[in-house]
Amino acid sequence: MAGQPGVPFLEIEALRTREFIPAAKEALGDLIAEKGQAKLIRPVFNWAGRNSLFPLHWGLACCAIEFAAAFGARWDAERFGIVPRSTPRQCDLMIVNGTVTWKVAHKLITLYEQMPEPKWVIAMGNCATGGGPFRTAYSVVPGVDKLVPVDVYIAGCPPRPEALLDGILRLEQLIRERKE
Amino acid sequence: MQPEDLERALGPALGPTLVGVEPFVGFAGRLRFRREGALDVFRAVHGLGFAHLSLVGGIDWVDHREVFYVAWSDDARQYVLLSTEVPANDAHLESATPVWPSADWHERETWELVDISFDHHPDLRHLLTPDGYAFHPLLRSFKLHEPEELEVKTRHV
Amino acid sequence: MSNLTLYSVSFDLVDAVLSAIGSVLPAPLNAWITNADLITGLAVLVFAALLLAASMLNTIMLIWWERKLLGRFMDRRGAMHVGYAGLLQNFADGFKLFRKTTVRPREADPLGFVSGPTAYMVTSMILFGVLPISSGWNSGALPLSLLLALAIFSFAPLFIFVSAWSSNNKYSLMGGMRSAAQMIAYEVPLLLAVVAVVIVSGSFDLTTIVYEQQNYWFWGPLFVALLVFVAGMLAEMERIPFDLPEAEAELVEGWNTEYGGMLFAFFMLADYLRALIGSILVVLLFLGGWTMPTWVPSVATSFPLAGIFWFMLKTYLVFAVFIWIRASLPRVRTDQLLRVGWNRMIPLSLLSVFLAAALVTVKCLPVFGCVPSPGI
Amino acid sequence: MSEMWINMGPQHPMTHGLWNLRVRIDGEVILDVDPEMGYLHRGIEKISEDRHYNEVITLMDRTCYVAGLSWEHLYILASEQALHIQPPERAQYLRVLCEEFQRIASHLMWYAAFVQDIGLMTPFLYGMRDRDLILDLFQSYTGARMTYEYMRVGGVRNDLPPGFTDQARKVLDWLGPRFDEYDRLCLGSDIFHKRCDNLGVLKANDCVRHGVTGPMLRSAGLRRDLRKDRPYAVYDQLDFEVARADTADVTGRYLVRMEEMRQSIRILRQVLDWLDHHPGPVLAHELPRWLGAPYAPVGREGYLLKRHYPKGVGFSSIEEPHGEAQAYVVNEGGEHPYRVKFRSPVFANVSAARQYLIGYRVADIPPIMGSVDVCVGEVDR
Repeated sequence: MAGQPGVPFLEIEALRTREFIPAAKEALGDLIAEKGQAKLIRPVFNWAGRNSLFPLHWGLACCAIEFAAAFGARWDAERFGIVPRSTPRQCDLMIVNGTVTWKVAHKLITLYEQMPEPKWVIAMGNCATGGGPFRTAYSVVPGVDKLVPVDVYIAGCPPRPEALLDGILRLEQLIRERKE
Repeated sequence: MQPEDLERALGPALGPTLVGVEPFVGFAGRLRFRREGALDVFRAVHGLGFAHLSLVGGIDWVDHREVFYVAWSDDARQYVLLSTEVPANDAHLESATPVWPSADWHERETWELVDISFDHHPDLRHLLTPDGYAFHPLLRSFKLHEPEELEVKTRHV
Repeated sequence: MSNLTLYSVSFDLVDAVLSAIGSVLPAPLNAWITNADLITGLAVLVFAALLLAASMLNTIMLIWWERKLLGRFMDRRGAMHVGYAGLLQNFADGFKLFRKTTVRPREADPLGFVSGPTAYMVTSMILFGVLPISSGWNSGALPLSLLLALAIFSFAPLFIFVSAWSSNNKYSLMGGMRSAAQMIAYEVPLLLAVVAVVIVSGSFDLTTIVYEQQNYWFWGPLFVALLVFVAGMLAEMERIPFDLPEAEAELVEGWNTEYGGMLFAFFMLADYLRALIGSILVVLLFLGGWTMPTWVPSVATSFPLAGIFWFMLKTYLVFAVFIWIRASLPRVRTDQLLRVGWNRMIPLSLLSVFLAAALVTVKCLPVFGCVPSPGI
Repeated sequence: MSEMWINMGPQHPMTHGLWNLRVRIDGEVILDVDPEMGYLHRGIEKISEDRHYNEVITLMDRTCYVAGLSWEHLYILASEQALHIQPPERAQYLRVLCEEFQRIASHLMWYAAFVQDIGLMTPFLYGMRDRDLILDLFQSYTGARMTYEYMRVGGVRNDLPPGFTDQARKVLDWLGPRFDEYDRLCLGSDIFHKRCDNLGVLKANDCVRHGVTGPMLRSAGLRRDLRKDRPYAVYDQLDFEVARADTADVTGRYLVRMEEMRQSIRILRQVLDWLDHHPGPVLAHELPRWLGAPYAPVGREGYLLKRHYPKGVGFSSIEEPHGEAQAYVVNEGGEHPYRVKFRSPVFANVSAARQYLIGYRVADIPPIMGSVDVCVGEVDR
């Protein structure tokens, strides 16, 4: 029996080796990809992913105050399932809410890399988009898209909480339309 | 407290270190001194009751640099402005931290931004700019980016 | 229909399905498939699956309940756009976390990093087999079910510490340390408070304890024990004001700083599983379980599954009190927590044991009229 | 556990901004701290040298983003002194109106953040909710929630809209009882006192030595408030008390800020009454057109010509919500200020961190730093 061709998905020999788990993963993955994923699983995960965006809880500058206001009683971003988490490991979304300086740039990149895939970035406000009023300054990164890929830009200095919520909803739209 | 009072109180003790006391709006006076006896000036002014140092700043006048100190007295309810000049090619001064510990961070900032070094400062490190930052942005010779120039520079990054 | 039990339901279900399959099969197969042993075996599996599903569903509902109620306390609405009134929000969170990459830091210990959260959740889920939900709705009569429940419940600090240690993160380490210290400190008063209940009811069996409360619930005569138990439970569940192991302000997320994806979902779920178990234990030990006082009209207690209905209602109300506490109290500090634990809680719990013993001795409950204490 | 360094920041829930507190701990006890600033250093002082006097106001809002109007006021006072311009009286009352409303808004923001630091989450929502009411008022006459650009050298940009004073009084009527509610929520809780009493103690003597000002100084027992000691604008015509506490700890700072908000309400009522009865211009008449333009000009083309003003040095010092802020503006006769130097109260308050953090526990860092009310924007500038 061992090594006989024709056994579906797995070589029996592989069962005895350490290759079993990767092989099984691959086989199951193929199975799901062929049958289920396109029709059933992917829409469910897509729905889940876009409806539960956990942004990173940090404040860079002025926009952080409006970011906080969006979680206040009047705007209550939690209505959309947006809950800020303090550690990047549990986040899907990095909202760059303020001016990015060169001093903080590598920390921002580290935080971005610490976030598990899939992840998104929103550049909130003019500073994160393009440097804003500090564009000419010696210490300011003119736009966070020089450091990390940005999915949604929100204009405003600072954008109102409604604008932030709108940006997040637009991101949800982007995720909905995403083709992998 | 008036400028004359300041001069009367400080003049004999400080001698040539004290250049003069001018009036300044809303202040007890603007006291100019020579940098050689800076620590004596600080001690004397502190002795007059100006125990609270609010501000240390530097100005680059291209040929020389000015350091100014603002101190507050709780008894007189007044500020005093101290200022001294250091040559641009040899910009250093005695630190005020032994007299006013609050000068610590202000002097660090002045050192990194205006390039005025403070002798005997306990901890002269970069505060606002990253470690190893080689420029002193608040010097007049340091030019900001022009917006157009920035556009060209960053377009292909 | 009030004699429905979880086991009978699963047995009937399996029986019905297998009979239906058997009826279209030829005779020998039919006899084999409707074999009593097979039905019993499958019924046990279905029983376990139902229990698991019910506990998970309740846990997720508990999270929803907390988010909505907390929102109301804070003058806002909480989750409301995913599903009706945000009911599907937690399912979305769960699916999303399931899909996320689980990042394991390079310096983390692979075995502890994965096994810690898993064991934490598994031990929390085992408890649902032990706790009776209503008469007959548990895995059977265990004479020491209370002891078993508390024993399994107190496994948690070990696994939290293992996962905190193996994350190789300073914040996690501190959170794990705090968690271990806190849970061990509050284990003692918790158990002593339970001893008071055991003295009065005369049994370690949760079902018996509930039936002992048919005349009067224990919260009145054993009020001190209730206070100690709730405080200890808050500490065990790591909720405000005793949530210092995951104190967000100073320790980022405490012992789950390095966890993301599915392992973080395990932590989250296990936390709320434990919260649910805590609320259930309060209801079982002090609030009469699924029984209702005699003055309640019988129409309210005799409809099908009335026991479960009242039991879950009480559980959610008890949890609402925990949420209320969370919305209105700040967090204490580790040393204060430990000092309160050792210096106040243990004397108080000893007092409650003493009171319980006195109650049993005089065989009389002054507050509630002289009802003879049962079981003695 | 042996000694170790932990970094609290730049992304940490305690920091409320972008800075890093390096802490050396032994178990849970703090042995040494080293605040690391500069993550938000945007070079505002340098950009100001490249900008027009009225254009700098834009930067002032962003310097301290929770107290934008106070910083505008600070800069405006210094530049008016440097340019020798006297604003009309109504403009000064309007500035006081702005500043006191801003003080309440800033303290509410502090309240929201501080109480969340000790684990009580509900007040965050309450603080933000009530702060939004004040931001609505700001929005009605400046047009923006946070970045106002309302004050001008020589006055303010525009007068109040009709019906503003009644609306403002309504907000004040709502806010007064709310402060009592906050007090019940915090001071009524034993845990709050357990967490905050005798914490982060900084005695008056040390405050003065290390340049600490504002509520931290007043909580140590010193009755020092620039609005009383060195009245600017029209504060000498207004009746109010200086809030003060004697405990020098976190609870004291809480009490001082709460009392300051109540005093601000008292000041605001007087200001609103005055504004009702004294209409008048809000921008100085003798301004040249380029300074008196009611709206900030867009683009740089209008400023190609050199204007010459007599040289001067301006210094101003105001009681900002966080403490004593100072501005030093040097006018060398050009169209731009030659040098602008700001003194941020939080800068000095944070620089004394060693004095009030060492010896406490890790869990005490969030309440202590919360009571300092760190606004990184004005520290780093």
